[in-house]
Amino acid sequence: MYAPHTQADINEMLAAVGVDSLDELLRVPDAIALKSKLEVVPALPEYLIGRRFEQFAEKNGGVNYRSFLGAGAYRHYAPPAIAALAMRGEYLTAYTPYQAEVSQGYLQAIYEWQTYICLLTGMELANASVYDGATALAEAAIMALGATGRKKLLVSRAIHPNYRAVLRTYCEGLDVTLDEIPFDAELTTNYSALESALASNEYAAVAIASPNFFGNVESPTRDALEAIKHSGTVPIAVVAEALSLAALEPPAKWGAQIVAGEAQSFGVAQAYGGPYAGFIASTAEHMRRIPGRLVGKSVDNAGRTAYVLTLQAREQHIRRERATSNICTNQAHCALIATIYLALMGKTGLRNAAALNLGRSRELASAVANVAGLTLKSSAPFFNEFVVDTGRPAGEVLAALRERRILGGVDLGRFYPELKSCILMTATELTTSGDINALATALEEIMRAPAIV
Amino acid sequence: MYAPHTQADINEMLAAVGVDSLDELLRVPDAIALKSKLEVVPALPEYLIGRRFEQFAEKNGGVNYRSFLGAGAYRHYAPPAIAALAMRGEYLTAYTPYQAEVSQGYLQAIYEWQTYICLLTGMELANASVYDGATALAEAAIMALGATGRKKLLVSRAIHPNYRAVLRTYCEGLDVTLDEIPFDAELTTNYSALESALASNEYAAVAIASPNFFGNVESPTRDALEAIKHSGTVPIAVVAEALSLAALEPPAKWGAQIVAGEAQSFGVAQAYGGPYAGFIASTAEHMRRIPGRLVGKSVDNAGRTAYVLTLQAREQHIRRERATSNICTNQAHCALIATIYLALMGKTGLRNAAALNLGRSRELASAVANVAGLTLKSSAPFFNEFVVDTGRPAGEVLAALRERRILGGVDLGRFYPELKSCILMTATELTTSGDINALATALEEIMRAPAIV
Amino acid sequence: MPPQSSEPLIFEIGQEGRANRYLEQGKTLETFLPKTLVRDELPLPDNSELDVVRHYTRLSHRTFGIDLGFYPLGSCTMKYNPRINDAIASRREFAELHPFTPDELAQGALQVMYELERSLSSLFGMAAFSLNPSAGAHAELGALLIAKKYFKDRGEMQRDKVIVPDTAHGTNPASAAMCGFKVISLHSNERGRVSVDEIRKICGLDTAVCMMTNPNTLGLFEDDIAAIAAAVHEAGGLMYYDGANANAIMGYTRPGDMGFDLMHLNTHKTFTIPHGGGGAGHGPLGAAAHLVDYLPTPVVTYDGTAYALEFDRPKSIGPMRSFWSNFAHAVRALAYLYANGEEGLKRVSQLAVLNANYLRVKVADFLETPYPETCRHEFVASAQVLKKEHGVRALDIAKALLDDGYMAPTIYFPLLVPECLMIEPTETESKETLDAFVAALRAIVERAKTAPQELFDAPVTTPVGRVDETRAARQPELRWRPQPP
Amino acid sequence: MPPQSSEPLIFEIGQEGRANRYLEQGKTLETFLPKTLVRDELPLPDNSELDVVRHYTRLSHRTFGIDLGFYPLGSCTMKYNPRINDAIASRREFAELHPFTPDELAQGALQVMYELERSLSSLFGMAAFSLNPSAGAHAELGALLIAKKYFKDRGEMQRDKVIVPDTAHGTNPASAAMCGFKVISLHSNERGRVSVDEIRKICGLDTAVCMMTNPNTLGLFEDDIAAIAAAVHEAGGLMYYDGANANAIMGYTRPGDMGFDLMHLNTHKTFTIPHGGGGAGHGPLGAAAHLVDYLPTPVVTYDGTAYALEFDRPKSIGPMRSFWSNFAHAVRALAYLYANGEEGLKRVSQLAVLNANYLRVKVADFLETPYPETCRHEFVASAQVLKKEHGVRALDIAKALLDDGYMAPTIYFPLLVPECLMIEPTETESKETLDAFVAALRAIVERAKTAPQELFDAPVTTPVGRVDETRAARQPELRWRPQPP
Ligand SMILES: Cc1ncc(COP(=O)(O)O)c(C=O)c1O
Ligand SMILES: Cc1ncc(COP(=O)(O)O)c(C=O)c1O
Repeated sequence: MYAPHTQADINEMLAAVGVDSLDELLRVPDAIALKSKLEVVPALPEYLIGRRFEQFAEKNGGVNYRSFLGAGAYRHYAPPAIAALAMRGEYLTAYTPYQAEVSQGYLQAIYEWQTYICLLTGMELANASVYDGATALAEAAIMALGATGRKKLLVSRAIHPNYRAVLRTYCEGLDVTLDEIPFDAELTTNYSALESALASNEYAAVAIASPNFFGNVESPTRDALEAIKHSGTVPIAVVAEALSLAALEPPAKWGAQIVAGEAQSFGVAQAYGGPYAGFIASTAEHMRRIPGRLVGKSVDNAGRTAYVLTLQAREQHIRRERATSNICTNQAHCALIATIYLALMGKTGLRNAAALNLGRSRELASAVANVAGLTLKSSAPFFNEFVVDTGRPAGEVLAALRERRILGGVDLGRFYPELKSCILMTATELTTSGDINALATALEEIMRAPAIV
Repeated sequence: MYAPHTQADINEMLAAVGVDSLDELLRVPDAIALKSKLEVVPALPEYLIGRRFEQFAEKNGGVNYRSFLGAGAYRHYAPPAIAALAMRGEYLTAYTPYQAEVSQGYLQAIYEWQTYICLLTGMELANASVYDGATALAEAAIMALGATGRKKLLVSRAIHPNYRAVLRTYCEGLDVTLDEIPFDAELTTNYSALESALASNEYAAVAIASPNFFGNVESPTRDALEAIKHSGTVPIAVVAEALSLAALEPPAKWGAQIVAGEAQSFGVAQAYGGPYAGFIASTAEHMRRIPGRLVGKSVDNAGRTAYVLTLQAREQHIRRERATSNICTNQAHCALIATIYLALMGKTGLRNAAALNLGRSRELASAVANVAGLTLKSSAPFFNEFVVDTGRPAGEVLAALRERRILGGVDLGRFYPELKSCILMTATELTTSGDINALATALEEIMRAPAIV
Repeated sequence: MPPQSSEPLIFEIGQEGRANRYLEQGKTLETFLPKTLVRDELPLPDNSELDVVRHYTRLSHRTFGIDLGFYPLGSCTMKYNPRINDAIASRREFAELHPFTPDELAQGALQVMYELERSLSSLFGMAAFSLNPSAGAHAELGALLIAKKYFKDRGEMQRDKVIVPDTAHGTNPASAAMCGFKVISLHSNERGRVSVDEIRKICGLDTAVCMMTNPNTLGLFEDDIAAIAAAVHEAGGLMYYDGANANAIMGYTRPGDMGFDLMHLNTHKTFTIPHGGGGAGHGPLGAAAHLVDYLPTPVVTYDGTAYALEFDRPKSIGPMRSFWSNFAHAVRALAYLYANGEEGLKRVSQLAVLNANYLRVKVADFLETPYPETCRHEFVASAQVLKKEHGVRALDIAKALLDDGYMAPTIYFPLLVPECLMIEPTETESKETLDAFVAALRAIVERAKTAPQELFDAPVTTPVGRVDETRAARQPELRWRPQPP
Repeated sequence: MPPQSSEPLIFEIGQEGRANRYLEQGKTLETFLPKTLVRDELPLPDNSELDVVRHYTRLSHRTFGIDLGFYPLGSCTMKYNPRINDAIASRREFAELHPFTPDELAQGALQVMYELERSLSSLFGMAAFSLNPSAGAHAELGALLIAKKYFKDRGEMQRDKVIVPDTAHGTNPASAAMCGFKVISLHSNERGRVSVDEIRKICGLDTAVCMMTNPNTLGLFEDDIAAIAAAVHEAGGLMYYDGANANAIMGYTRPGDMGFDLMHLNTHKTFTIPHGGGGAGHGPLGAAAHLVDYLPTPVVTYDGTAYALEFDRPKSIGPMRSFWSNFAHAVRALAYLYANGEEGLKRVSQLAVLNANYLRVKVADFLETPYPETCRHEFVASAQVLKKEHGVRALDIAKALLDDGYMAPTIYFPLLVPECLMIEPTETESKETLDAFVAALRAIVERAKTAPQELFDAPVTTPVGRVDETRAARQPELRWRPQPP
């Protein structure tokens, strides 16, 4: 209950208020008063709460399997220094830094986060976070809709299916049409399809992910970029694996005006899906359309450097129905974690981590490709994940791996009917040669057996 | 390595110093220079250090057994709020608060610790901690030796054998004779033996533990107390299970002049034996003989309350060979943990925890006593541990329990040849009925089988 | 500690190559990628772990949280965040669980979500909750998407109005707008409440949703809520409950019983998820039986043997986020429910309301409280008179409180109260803390009369003085920039 | 944050019965114990978890640690404490392991101790280490007990003198006294070192042990150490190495090679165990082959298959503490060794010595450095001239440094240097930090000449000003007392 009241406190306070009982204070009209008993979990003393959750924890056997899962949530090394800092009570128990004078620390950290995102993406500005990568894409789309006044969106089908699904959810509210560009045999966006789609000049935005959902690095063609420019469409880059930004040309390089991304890779726990840290970065022209909090640098009344929430006229608490977004509570603490991660890793560490991801995933890819019956579906350059075709229902292969305490990857049939035989496999710097050998051996066995279907 | 130097830094600094190389700075005479390769564990990147220790951790299977171990190290509930506070970097990375002005927080916490120990033991003053319970006893004995000028010590044989062994180690240095008083059939100190021993007026101190090593509450007889007083012997109380202080009359009540104890029970991890927090409390007359740091309350230059290390003239850094003790680094951080534990538990929580220990251990005792072939060795009131006689080599019974993933307690034959068939069993508030039932069932099985020897 | 005059940015310290050895040394990027794809520069600083630890430790000393003092930020329910919840959420079996882990290997996580969902449904009288939305505003959006789809399914697409009282939080109208609804702003009556007559007047065939919070943001219970709901329902509209103030009602009434069809909770308010400097939050979205099928996906199911994530729900508005839920927060929220149980939650509301009323009567002694009646979990005071007579605004009072070691209340919200101070103590504060706060506030109000300039100059003991917000907005500097070499 | 003017004692807040619900409600004590045994009062405060969290969070804000700034406390090796070490030591398989766990169920813990012991033995040239002692002073005591027993076994009980240089730490003579040895204090020569001639002069049949640290506490390497050891050995005495300064020699020389028979390490110095506000430490005690059997028990053994605790060692001086070792610190120390390996440890010493020399030459610019030659990990400066000319003492400089956000160096030690400032930067500090410190110290020395009163008044930005130590000692108040009711 965590309330400190003794009975004496309560009596004294009731007397001060001038009522006789707590029930009197909380009374509601009889018609709506709660009469029934509830079905809430029972109260436990703290030590038994710990035990209860220990039981839950033990039922999450997946954490003890060798895992090649990725697909938007990545297992990267997070130095323990992150938690030692981020879990400090000052950070944990603060809220939105409305009172700048007693929030300089957090404000500065968010300013650093904004800067990190700018430096990584090559963009001009970035916000203080949105919910996650998928909502970042949706909010980026809203920015583009506002900027262009158009009512159609175009996205590559090689963008994370969950991100596209969320965008679709938002589009229902926005009364916006969402069209998709196919990917080609190499599992990269079909840029000629993109070109033709843009011919109509109707699209507010076109979104491309790199690395895309299949792990492949996208290289928009010159013609495609030309078509984007020509059609007045806002190019949005999606980055679901932020560590790739340490290795790959930043989205600014190919002309993205908005980058929507997910920073979970930067030290944020996988935690079965959240909380993570979405980010939005953009060129200067979109500054006043960007959703959510922005921290700016200013001075105090003595001229000292001071940080403060700024451009709040974009936000719901000022602008209400005319705000750029409804977002209020964001993912500040995850952004803080990511900021500390980036500070600890530094340029040198981050580039090395990216290189290790590249190396490990290639080691994995060749081990898997060596298994008779398995083929790599694409030869495009990839970051840390890639698609393996098993030539049989992927779910079957994954189930067999599971029996061997291996999570082999994501069954692409779940999202793409035409890829029912394919698995998305991921390796990070934490994937060991032991993991890879175990997987390869298991796959050898499994693939030797005839397919069930 | 954790050193931040870039090669450029090193070059610049070498130049400033005016030497050409690091080797030049560190050169030693050739005769003593290291020439061979060392056998030090290999360097690993941080993520592999974590994995290495994960391997070690997995080999400590004992933590997953049902445990009835106690005997000087206790499994009590430690609310997670303790670690959240005590592991804050300010506390963790400070050293002895020599500079009071920037150490007020830690100084105050230690002042609170001193007070808690006084309130719990009923004594007048307490120090900032010594290494652990055993060295507390040794240091208390040194206080008494100094106070009396005598060269003999008397201790109850019902004091923790490890404590007595440590005292013996110290006595070798001190050129002091150590005599022991036997315990009686009820496993409490034989007070008439104590009386007769004191007749000679030769002992500097007499030490009695309550609860004693067998878990029993000691009640010194009136005659014994009279004899102590009469002989000019300093009575030392030993408390190895500090939680008992929440339930039992404080040692001050029976006239102890010094209390030597172990505060591990107050939220400090068992950690295979350390670090723990020894404490020494005493009557006012022993103030200038107490070893180690003392925090006092004072004022600053503006008259504000301020805390500061005090009475340092007792200490080695001032008094060198005439100091009351050689202790320098103590167990401050464990004392901080204990202080926070006590603050969180409060009087109400602490007494309740003590009551639960009493209850659980009685539940355990009757379950065990119900097993045919097992008897409780004593009917004296106990706190949370007691002695069970198995009628056969205790080691055999414990080994059989181990096969059932149960750590049944401590084999008393290890310390007392006459108790080879006995086990010291402990239950705390964390012992469940499930644990007790499992133990009872296992013991039923084991005791049904004929003894091997 | 000596207050650090300032702390440089992380970008202003460090040296290239000052690397920490977290991982082994890999090969170069170019080993694996065509040179054209590899970025040639990455202008991030390299810092030693020590310097990073110092930097963020020092910044923490410049950050105020509940752990440092009373945080009466109205509408935000800044109650104590129990450390056990963090300890549990940090267990590796939760923290390292991948969202695509097959259900059978994530049964513990699913059970956590299921128990939380079932408990919330019972506690608030909803048929079911979705744990998908990431925060309150996100859930509002989800609810309005549900309403839109529901009306579409019923062929009532003309329902394009969302009624929002003027006491409502900005997220309510903003969420409505994101679904293309037109917002009808409703004036509160002199009792600070929505009047049934008004509602009856504006409700009609174009009414989609009426969004309300109860108690409202003035801390007042909308005692006509049943009649209001009936009126909206009669007109064919839906009732939405903004659960930001749920801390006031537990064990006494339920949104479901009040007539709400949809609702959200801010578990970061009512259920002690640490606010984390602005997030992450967690916004479970509840629905009455007729709308359950529309809830965002996935939903956790239990067939008596196993828990599962259900994605295939044809009527659902679809998913609202990358993955299932802010799961770590579901863990915390459930741990909090276990710490309370039904009786404990009722007690929470009782003592939250008691604390607020106690503060209210004490503060009324020296500050205007525009609604002088029993409040619920919070109340509003006004500095209108002080402003008129001494030029001292709510903002000045807020800044002066900072000097006394308190977080300021919410100010200038709700909008209808001029010079508003919105004060929510929560149940985890002791009478002593409230008394000390009252004394501090009383002294400030005194100083407002005798030495107003002192308040205009406040705060003076904080790491920086009053910050120039205008300059920040006029010349936006939103990031550090590398010096051109 | 506004600096809290003061924080009440935990005993001054709270209310009886304000209990946190950690455990279920048990029965009364009297249910289980005769009334006469039950204590009737227990005057401890009851506080809510929130109030406790606030209290110790606020106190932490009044506490300076390495994490907040440079901590050049000479002789204490205040280097960065890596967080991974704490994370590892907190694993439940270590933290919850009971000391009486049978060896076969604690193999991981034993392996940790064994690997640490073997590594230390190799690194410092000893035959074996005991991990039993709890800190440096404790190990010194153990070593002297060994010496005493050793000489007793050899029938040389007349050896009752322990030679201790005047640069030695106070624990050295104090430890000697605890074993009944007489302390012979040895003056350092003009080079700040022990001279072989002096040693030869005082060594004789009564010589038991010569205790030295190398480099000594002036930061100077005793280059005659081999000859000194030879002289002591020739006289039949033993050489003891105080390892507090081991951070200066790793990879270059070993106490074993210098001729020491016994030694201790302070892993809380050299191997980054957090100092924790004064402890707990960890003091492995090493012995050369002829003294290994005397080491305190237990000792960890390995037979090629399993690790074990060995208690039965007839020649041992016996155990020195309740249980085996400050084990959690053995975990940390080994983790640190893994972070470095042999090469890394050498680098540690190199950079520690580089940092000290760099500081030394910079400081020599404006402060007297009595031994103007290459130092090792630390060096001493003196404020003697400043005192003479301006009345400004080392203490005043120390206090002024606090105002600049630095911990003060060790002052007034070693005793032979008047107005001594003993400065040890450690290897984990960057050149930038050292440069900033030099600038701050230079400015203070300037102010000492131009505005000495400012330094007498320092510190002024800290939570309290200069504390009255005399009053504390004259009217000792060592505890809070309950008010009589
Ligand atoms: C009344 C009210 N409604 C809605 C919200 C929005 O919730 P969230 O910040 O979780 O998105 C808030 C939060 O501040 C609120 O106070
Ligand atoms: C030179 C020297 N020797 C011995 C010691 C004593 O070590 P400990 O404090 O670990 O007991 C110290 C510690 O301060 C020291 O600096």
